[in-house]
Amino acid sequence: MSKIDLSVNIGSLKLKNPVLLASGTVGYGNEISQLTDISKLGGIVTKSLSLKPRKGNPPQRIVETPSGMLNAIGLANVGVEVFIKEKIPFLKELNTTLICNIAASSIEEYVECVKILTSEETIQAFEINVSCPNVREGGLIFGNDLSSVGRITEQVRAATNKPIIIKLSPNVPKIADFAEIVKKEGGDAVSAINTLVGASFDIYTRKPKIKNVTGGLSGPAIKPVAIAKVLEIKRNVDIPIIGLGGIMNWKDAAEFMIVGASAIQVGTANFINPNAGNEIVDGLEEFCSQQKIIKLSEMIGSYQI
Amino acid sequence: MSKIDLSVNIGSLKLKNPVLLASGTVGYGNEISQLTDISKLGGIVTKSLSLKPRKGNPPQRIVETPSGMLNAIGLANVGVEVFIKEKIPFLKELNTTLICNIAASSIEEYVECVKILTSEETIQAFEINVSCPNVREGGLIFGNDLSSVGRITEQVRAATNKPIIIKLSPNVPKIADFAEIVKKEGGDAVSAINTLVGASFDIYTRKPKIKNVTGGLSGPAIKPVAIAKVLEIKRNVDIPIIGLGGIMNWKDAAEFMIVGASAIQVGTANFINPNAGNEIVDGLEEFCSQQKIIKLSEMIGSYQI
Amino acid sequence: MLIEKSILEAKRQLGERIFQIKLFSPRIAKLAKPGQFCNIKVSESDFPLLRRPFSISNVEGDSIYFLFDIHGEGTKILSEKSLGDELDILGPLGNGFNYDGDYSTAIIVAGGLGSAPFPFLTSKLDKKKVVSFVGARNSSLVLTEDLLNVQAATDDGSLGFKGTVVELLTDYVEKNNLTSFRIFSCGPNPMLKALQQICIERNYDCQISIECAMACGFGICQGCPVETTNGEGYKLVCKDGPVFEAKEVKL
Amino acid sequence: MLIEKSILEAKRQLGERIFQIKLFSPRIAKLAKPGQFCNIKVSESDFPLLRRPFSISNVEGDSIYFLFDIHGEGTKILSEKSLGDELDILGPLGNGFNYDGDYSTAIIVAGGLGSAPFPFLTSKLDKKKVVSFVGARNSSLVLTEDLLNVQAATDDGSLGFKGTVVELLTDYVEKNNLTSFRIFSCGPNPMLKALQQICIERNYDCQISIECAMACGFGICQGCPVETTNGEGYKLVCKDGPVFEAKEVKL
Ligand SMILES: Cc1cc2nc3c(=O)[nH]c(=O)nc-3n(C[C@H](O)[C@H](O)[C@H](O)COP(=O)(O)OP(=O)(O)OC[C@H]3O[C@@H](n4cnc5c(N)ncnc54)[C@H](O)[C@@H]3O)c2cc1C
Ligand SMILES: Cc1cc2nc3c(=O)[nH]c(=O)nc-3n(C[C@H](O)[C@H](O)[C@H](O)COP(=O)(O)OP(=O)(O)OC[C@H]3O[C@@H](n4cnc5c(N)ncnc54)[C@H](O)[C@@H]3O)c2cc1C
Ligand SMILES: Cc1cc2nc3c(=O)[nH]c(=O)nc-3n(C[C@H](O)[C@H](O)[C@H](O)COP(=O)(O)O)c2cc1C
Ligand SMILES: Cc1cc2nc3c(=O)[nH]c(=O)nc-3n(C[C@H](O)[C@H](O)[C@H](O)COP(=O)(O)O)c2cc1C
Ligand code: FES
Ligand code: FES
Repeated sequence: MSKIDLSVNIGSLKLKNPVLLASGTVGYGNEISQLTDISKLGGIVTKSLSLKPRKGNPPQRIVETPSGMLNAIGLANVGVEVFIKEKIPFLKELNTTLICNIAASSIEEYVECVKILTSEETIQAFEINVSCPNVREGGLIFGNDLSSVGRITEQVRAATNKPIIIKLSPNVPKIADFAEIVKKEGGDAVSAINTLVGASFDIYTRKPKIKNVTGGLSGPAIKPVAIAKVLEIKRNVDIPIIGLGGIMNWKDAAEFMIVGASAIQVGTANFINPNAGNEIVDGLEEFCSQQKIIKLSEMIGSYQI
Repeated sequence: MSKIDLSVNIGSLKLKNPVLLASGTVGYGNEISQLTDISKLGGIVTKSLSLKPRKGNPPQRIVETPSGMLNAIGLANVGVEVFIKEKIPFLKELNTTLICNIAASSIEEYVECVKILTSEETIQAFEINVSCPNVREGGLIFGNDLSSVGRITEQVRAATNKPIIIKLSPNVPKIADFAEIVKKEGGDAVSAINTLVGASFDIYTRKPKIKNVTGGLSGPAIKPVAIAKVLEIKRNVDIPIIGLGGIMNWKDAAEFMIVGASAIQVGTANFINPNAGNEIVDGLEEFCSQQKIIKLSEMIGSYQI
Repeated sequence: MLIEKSILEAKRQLGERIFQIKLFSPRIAKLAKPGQFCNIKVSESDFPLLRRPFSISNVEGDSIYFLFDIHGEGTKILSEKSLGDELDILGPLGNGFNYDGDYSTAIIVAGGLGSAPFPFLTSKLDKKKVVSFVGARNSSLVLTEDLLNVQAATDDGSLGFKGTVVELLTDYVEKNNLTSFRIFSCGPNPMLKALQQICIERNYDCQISIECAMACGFGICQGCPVETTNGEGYKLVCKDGPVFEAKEVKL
Repeated sequence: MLIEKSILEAKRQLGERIFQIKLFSPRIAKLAKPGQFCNIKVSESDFPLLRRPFSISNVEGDSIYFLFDIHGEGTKILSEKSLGDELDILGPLGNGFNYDGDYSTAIIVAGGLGSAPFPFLTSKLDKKKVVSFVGARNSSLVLTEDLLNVQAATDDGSLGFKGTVVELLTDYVEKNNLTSFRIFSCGPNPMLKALQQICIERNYDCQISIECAMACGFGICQGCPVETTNGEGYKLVCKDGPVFEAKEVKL
């Protein structure tokens, strides 16, 4: 089995394998590293950072739904400064590719965060979260507005030489248009998808189960939507795609690669099986060897329609 | 229990209770009537009709997904003429409110269908399906395009005096905008939601599991999305809403009513439990009696945020 | 067609992953005809979401039998049921085999789990001569219980003829110069295709029972089309089938 | 903290919907401290999706005990496990009770299933005088096994004192003029709130174990915040708790 080449490229970013852990589902790596071998992964994406610390939303923040969960964490994070001081030293030791995810309330804040962090050697790429329901500009969610996504990409591009991945919202009718503008404005890749907007109510109290009222739907329930979105981008735009949404095992990961993902991220699955990422790496390797595939990257976009 | 008033109004359409069976999930009523008492329901919505018969998509048309299913039936239907001749006589005997769902490939076709059918006494309202992924105008899906939805509503409105319900697509960032335009153009109500676009691939053949490549995701998986969409409409637009998406039992139905649905539709659940609609009627009645609610309609939009 | 809560009366393991279950289901038993199927809810929860279709394998008084193998999650759950458990069964569904007529030999051609519907059919064929050709990948997958005059074929030759049941069948018909016979078949698509081709070429009287993904199983979802050869579009496997004349449908 | 596949060694039904299970889980047993919990995968499939958190009720050699009631789908599945079944357990999680110190009486205050963590804690309190106040809606829900010096309270008076455990507790402290004691509590939120208020008013030394919806159980999802009283924002119930000083958090 050892002859199989699992490496993939996301633009200029070379990953030893396509398996990343998704933002907001691994914290800053310290807890999960007690339960899995992070160095075996393609990389990890840290929890969305904002310029200043955010305490996040009041409880209840999560609720289980059929084959999924809703969350409205509210981007609770330590802020850029504490991140550099307290989290980077640990992350440096992990021996894996570190992608730093940024969320902000204004274009200036995105740029500022990236400018500060770009000098950190440990960080190998930025993932720009334009698709969190709590981040607004002029009342419009960034991620659902083409020109906002274009401008963010353009200005973040100007602020760093490191690869930029824009994490797209699935709550739009044509996600390929967003991938197109990311490409045009110099983004290196897109991640698809972030969570779908959802809600859940208690019929006895008539209150929302999540204090924030709406939350983001993740988990296996959304996988078919995510697969359709990745495929849509792949068929329309020539840009590397990082696929995610409901990946629980290597079969799901392979499905994303077949429809066009150059790499994949494991999100909600980490909560249930913190070792899922490692198992996916092994599963993909095994699958390649069964299918006589010597370079895993051959699988990318190899769908037969 | 018999004192509880279960009736609800959708504009001028009065239903004896809010439980309808959804379009495409009851055919024309004949098969399911062998397994459940349709006369006990608020009504049924027939499979989308087009002017001419459509044979539908080639197999495979459906696939199960986590807590859901994808379908790409392709609007297989008998066409308006056969419907009137062969289906209406049976539907007339069902002793329930009949809502006729129309799907078309052009605005003219919608209008034509409605004009022909409006003289059928048995039909008490029209549900206009602008949200099926197979119905296009100039390459754009009607349901994701505000002005198309506006024009369809306006012209269908001019073609009939019967209540018009526009069935909205969930694949848009702001569904309330669509409800707004429906209201403005004289629509009586909206149904939310139709299916989400999804896909699923076989990792061994690398082919889509559904021949049409993408399909519509339905079932419990999409309930949180549907709840969020209904709530969004309720909070922004003053128009009656028919809620659907993943309703399996009376609790789900109650949740939809609490967030703002005046009536609800049971879709995928019919395939698993053809008697689900009746059980929901009973469950809602029982719930009212426990909660000391004497008019079920009080529950509509009674959320506590 | 009706829904009946049916108690599991017996369960037998016939192979590593193959099970036979017996359910107390008097109302469905009374209506059932060979070749029909039931759509079974394998769990009480919403997981897995859809029912699972299974041929009625046999009927004995108030009880019905099913024969199945562990395929995925649904059949795994089914295999783990205990005696006394209640299953929610929708059936009988579809049209069964048409075995009336004055042919003299009934030929059963079954591949793998395709044997499932034939014990029931065989029990109704008491006025005919019956021969059964049963094939599978290897001997452990050949299911012959309650079938008559069985000849086996296996891909690996581990039991009976090394080759396909379709070869066995053609051989048999030719060697015996059969003229008055009807073929009843069920099994994997490649087998049915091979059979279909031969039956069309030679104008054999042949009925095939086909499978496909189903949601409802009784005609309301339009999810189970099969293309007809007459160019008139699709029929529904669940409602118009699952048994079709071999020449009637495109596989 | 680690994941251990643990075999179900024993299962006892303690009430209509209440179960105690014993699992062979030597590695978690070795690490466990009273007040910690485990996050249990109740099925092999992806349904239900999330693990379910349960307090470690006791540790006996290589085995750990849990005590639970059937609440929804997850606990129903758990209650249906058979001896020999394997469960996937993540633990031990969180910080347990801090029972060191030179208070002389340990007072346990438990409501309903809130009794769960106390057999284990009690077993470690051998140097202290222990009194336990256990309450529930009615007598069938009062769980006192492996607790010491129990006084019960029920809402309906069907066992012990008719009223709440918090009333019992304050009574006891006053009547006995207790000064050197520590309270350990676990139970439904309304009970904890009442207790918290009294402990703050009277400056009682009190630790409470709280519950909330959890996804991961070990600090990576940020899904389980509890507001702190010092105005510094939120702590995580799973990682910083589930045991907190009563005055530290807003319920
Ligand atoms: C009319 C009919 C009769 C059948 N009779 C038998 C029988 O007697 N014994 C037996 O072992 N099996 C029979 N099958 C096949 C059986 O239904 C499947 O093996 C079963 O659904 C697998 O379920 P699972 O959850 O274990 O597998 P999974 O693969 O986890 O899930 C099966 C899913 O795939 C879908 N699917 C896709 N293709 C097919 C297909 N060709 N057939 C069925 N489902 C498909 C199903 O709808 C279901 O949602 C029959 C199928 C049909 C349509
Ligand atoms: C630290 C901790 C320790 C616990 N210890 C025990 C114990 O020892 N014995 C016992 O019987 N129960 C205990 N519980 C509660 C137990 O976890 C729930 O009863 C169980 O999750 C219910 O699962 P279900 O699938 O049966 O119920 P369902 O209602 O179907 O699903 C429960 C879902 O609701 C969520 N949820 C919402 N609010 C809560 C809440 N307050 N607590 C837990 N889950 C919630 C869960 O995350 C889960 O997704 C504990 C909970 C926590 C957080
Ligand atoms: C609890 C939780 C917190 C999340 N936080 C973030 C975040 O901070 N930034 C971000 O870009 N995505 C965040 N996400 C979204 C995930 O990274 C991912 O896009 C989404 O969950 C879909 O993948 P999954 O189904 O595998 O979880 C979060 C998801 C969950 C469940
Ligand atoms: C098999 C299938 C066929 C459908 N056909 C139609 C249709 O013809 N017209 C329509 O408006 N909606 C159609 N729908 C959508 C449903 O009416 C409903 O909007 C959707 O399935 C969500 O509800 P559910 O989750 O309860 O199924 C179909 C859904 C399914 C599953
Ligand atoms: S399975 Fe639904 S129509 Fe055949
Ligand atoms: S449950 Fe995930 S951080 Fe506490």
